[in-house]
Parts: sequence; structure tokens; C-alpha cells
Amino acid sequence: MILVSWILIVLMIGLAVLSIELKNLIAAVVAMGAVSLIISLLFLLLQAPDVAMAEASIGAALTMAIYIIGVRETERSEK
Amino acid sequence: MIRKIVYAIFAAIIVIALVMFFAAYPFGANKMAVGTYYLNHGVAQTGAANIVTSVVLDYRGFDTLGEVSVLFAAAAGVAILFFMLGIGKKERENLTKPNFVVRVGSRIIFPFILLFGTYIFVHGHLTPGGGFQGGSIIASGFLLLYLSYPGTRVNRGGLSIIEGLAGLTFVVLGLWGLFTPTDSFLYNFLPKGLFNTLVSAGILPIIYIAIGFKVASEFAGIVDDMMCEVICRGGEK
Amino acid sequence: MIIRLIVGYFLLYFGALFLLLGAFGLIRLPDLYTRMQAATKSTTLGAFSSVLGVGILHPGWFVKCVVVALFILLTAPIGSSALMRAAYKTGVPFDERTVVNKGEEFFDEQKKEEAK
Amino acid sequence: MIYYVGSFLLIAIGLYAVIVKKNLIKILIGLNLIASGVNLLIISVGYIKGGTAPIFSRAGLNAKMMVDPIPQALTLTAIVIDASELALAVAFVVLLYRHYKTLDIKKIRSLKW
Repeated sequence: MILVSWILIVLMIGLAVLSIELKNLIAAVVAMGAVSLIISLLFLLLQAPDVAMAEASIGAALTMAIYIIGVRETERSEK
Repeated sequence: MIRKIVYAIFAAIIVIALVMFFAAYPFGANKMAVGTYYLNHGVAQTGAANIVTSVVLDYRGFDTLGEVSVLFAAAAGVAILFFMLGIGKKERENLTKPNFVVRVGSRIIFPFILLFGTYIFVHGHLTPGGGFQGGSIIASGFLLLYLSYPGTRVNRGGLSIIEGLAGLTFVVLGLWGLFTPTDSFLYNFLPKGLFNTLVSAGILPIIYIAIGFKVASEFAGIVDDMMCEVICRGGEK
Repeated sequence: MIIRLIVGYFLLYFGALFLLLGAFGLIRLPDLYTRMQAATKSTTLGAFSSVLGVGILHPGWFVKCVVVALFILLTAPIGSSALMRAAYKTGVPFDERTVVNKGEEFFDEQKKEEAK
Repeated sequence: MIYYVGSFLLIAIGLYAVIVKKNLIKILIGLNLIASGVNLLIISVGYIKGGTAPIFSRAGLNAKMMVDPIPQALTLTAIVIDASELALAVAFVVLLYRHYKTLDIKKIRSLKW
């Protein structure tokens, strides 16, 4: 349990750094969705299944789709 | 470069302040008094097996009503921004159609996604889940439909009618409590029923079903606005 | 009873073995297309059989587990085919050891069918 | 304890992105990271060692060993509001791009401060 949470949190921090440092905006948005997915797993480990379901379906699916539509409508890479 | 270092130090100072604040609240120790009260008396007072549901809908039901109206305001804001202030539309290149496999597969999967979302928000007072989760799952089903059939439109009139009826159900059930002897808004006036069965907990399942319909129609409306801004309207210039 | 336990644990470890093989394939194979194949085929079989094994070990959850397994069987190939098609259309390069590429004629035929 | 550290780091990374980055989409990603970090922090305050989820679905569950339900209820509503507000923000960004043809906040005059 403790080992699993350590691994997940290190992964989460790495993905968060990637999501603000990547130049390709679509890759950055996908990294942010992965951060949301890992956070939903952490909620499950913290005994909050309701919040985990909400985060997995809203944060990782709908928010990412909205961001990708927005990126597709504007510029694809940060200069 | 020096600017970035200065701002990184600024963020570090805020983190140090947070650490000093949370040193008084150690991880995994005690709960709050209010939480303990809800855990001890929640089942007897509301009849729902899921205490989170009874906190969201019963003890803090007014808060949820405000939250649902914030959601409505955001959806209306997206619609207004895209359809009334649509300045300088961008030209669209031809989008490639999804192939046969994706189209047939999404047609098979879509009813199951609707069924799964409905199951989640009907059983909201017994198992983890509820109106918000089920509604967003249904909205992601609509997103799948948009991705596999570009150019579809949802019936926006029907969506607004569903959304309005769901909101009206919530408000009417809340106002009904004012006419019971307790004189309180959102009073749980229906009988509690047998604990841990589907028909129990009074008005909580009805309100959660209404919230499920409302969240589903609002997120489907947001997705519809954004996708149609890209696909439908770009083509018909 | 004992047969149920044997079948359930067999399905569980069978699925875990295929998931492990899929992870090895993800590391060892050279380019995106072959990696996607490893990540789809073995992972679908592994997740399918391990979920089914859990359903056999806990008879109360059997119906739900069968529904979840069917859902995995239906969605994973569709999703990976859509991803692979998007990668081909945006021009992700092949490995230099690639022998045959049927993509060109396949997409040409599809274009002709759509034009009809 | 590691949960506290993770959520503090997420908040710091999001804050850094909001202040330093010049791209509007990157700023929105930073806001989303801050929101996720705050949600994780609130949930981990309500956790109890060895606790179970606050749902009386099986027999033999003890109310003393359940985690705090109030942070979970607050976070549940906060997540939905985050998503809808970010949709509104993305709509604003798309309209700004159509008007100014750029996403750089240094070049958008009316956003200067």
C-alpha cells in the first residue's frame, strides 16, 4: 500500500513537470489527463470511491476532450 | 532566466507556508466532530447507506442546489460565447471520416454506456457513485458519438427540456418541505423504507436521478457546442 | 468447489502471464505499430481472462464480471485500431526492418468506396 | 504523509506554470494542476489509518473506523465545478485566438497588466 502510493506519487509529479514543459500542446494535455487518472487511483487508495469515480470520468475524459478541441481550434505547439 | 528562478523561489515559499500550516494536522489521525456526528447518526436520520450521498444531498443539499446552478451558468456561458459572439470563424480543412470499425463499434457500445451511467445514478444511495458521476459518464458517451459520426447534432430543444424538468424537480421537492410540519427547505418527507434496498432513503434517490439527468444534459450541451463549433459550422460557411 | 478454485486461479494467472508478456513486447519491439500490436492483443486476452477468473472465484460478482469482460473484448481492439489509423495518417515512421506495408492499398480502396 | 508532499508539489508546479508560462493553454493546465492538488490535499486530510470508505453496504462495518465523509462531499462538488469552469475558460481562449491570432499573453494587449 505504502510502496504503491510512493510509486504513483513519483509518477504523478514527473507527469506534471512534463505537462508544463512539453512544447507540443497536445502532448502536454495528454500528460495532464494522465495526472488526473493517477490522482483518481490515489483517491481510491485513500478510501474515497465516489470522488475517484468522479475524477476518472470528468477529469480524465471530459476535461481532456475539451482541452483537445480547444488546442485543435488554435495553435498546436508553443513557441 | 533570473525571473524564472525568482518565481520558483516564490512558489517554494508558499509550499513552506503550507507545510508549516499542516504540521498541526498530522496525516491519518483524527476526524472532525461534525464528520463523526454524521457517521454516527446519518443512517438513522436519512436512511441512505452511502454517507457521502446523505451529506451531499441532505445535510448540505442547499449547497448542491447552488452548485448545480453554477454548472448551468457555465454551460449557458459557453453557448452564448460560441453562438452569439462568434467572430471571425476559422476555415476548416476536410476532416477524415472514421472508418467502418469505429462507427459500428461505437453504435454497439453507446447503449451500454447509457445503461452503465443510469445504473450508477440510480444506485447512488447504496453504492459509490451518484448523479455527478453517472451524468458525466453519459456525457462521455455523447462525446464518443460525436467523434465517430462527425456532423451529428443532438436535439438541443430536447436537452433543454430535460435539463429544465430536472432542475424543477429538485426545486419543487425542496419547496415541498416548507409545507410539512418541520418548515424546512429540502426536508426528507417521504418514508425511509427498508435500509440498504433500492427503494429507501426518502427523497434522496429522486434528487440524485434529477441531478444525473441535469449533469448529463449540461455536459452534453457543452460538448455539442464545442464540437459543432469545430465541425458543423466550419463546413457551412 | 475445488474445481471452481482451480479454474479461477488458472484463469487469473494465465491473464497475469499475458499481461507480463504484453509489457515485455512494449519494451522490446522497435516501432509504434508493432508495439501497439503487442499492447493490444496480449493485453486484451490478459484482462479478459483475469476479470473472468475473478468472477469465477467470487460467484456473487459473476454476472458483473462477464459484462466487464465483454466490454473489454469490445472496446480495446476498436480503440487501438482507431489509434493506429490516426498514427498512419499523421505519418509516424516505420522501422527500417519493415518488410511489407499494406496500408497504401487499404486506404486507397477505402477512399474509392467512399467516393462511390 | 507522502500524500501531503505530493499535493504540495502539485500546487507548487501549477503555481509556477501560472506565473511563468506565456502560453494561454499552459496557464489553464497550471490552473487544473492547482485544482487537482487542492482536491488531493483535502481528501488526504480526512483519511484515517486503516479506515474504510463511509458506506454501510456490508454487515459488520464499524462507524468508528470510517474515514471522514465531509471532505469527500466537498471535493465531489468541486471537481464538477472545475470541469465546467475550464470549459468556459477554453471557450474564452478560442475566442481570444480568433481575435488576436496568437496565444502569447505578451502580445495580447488587453491582457497586459
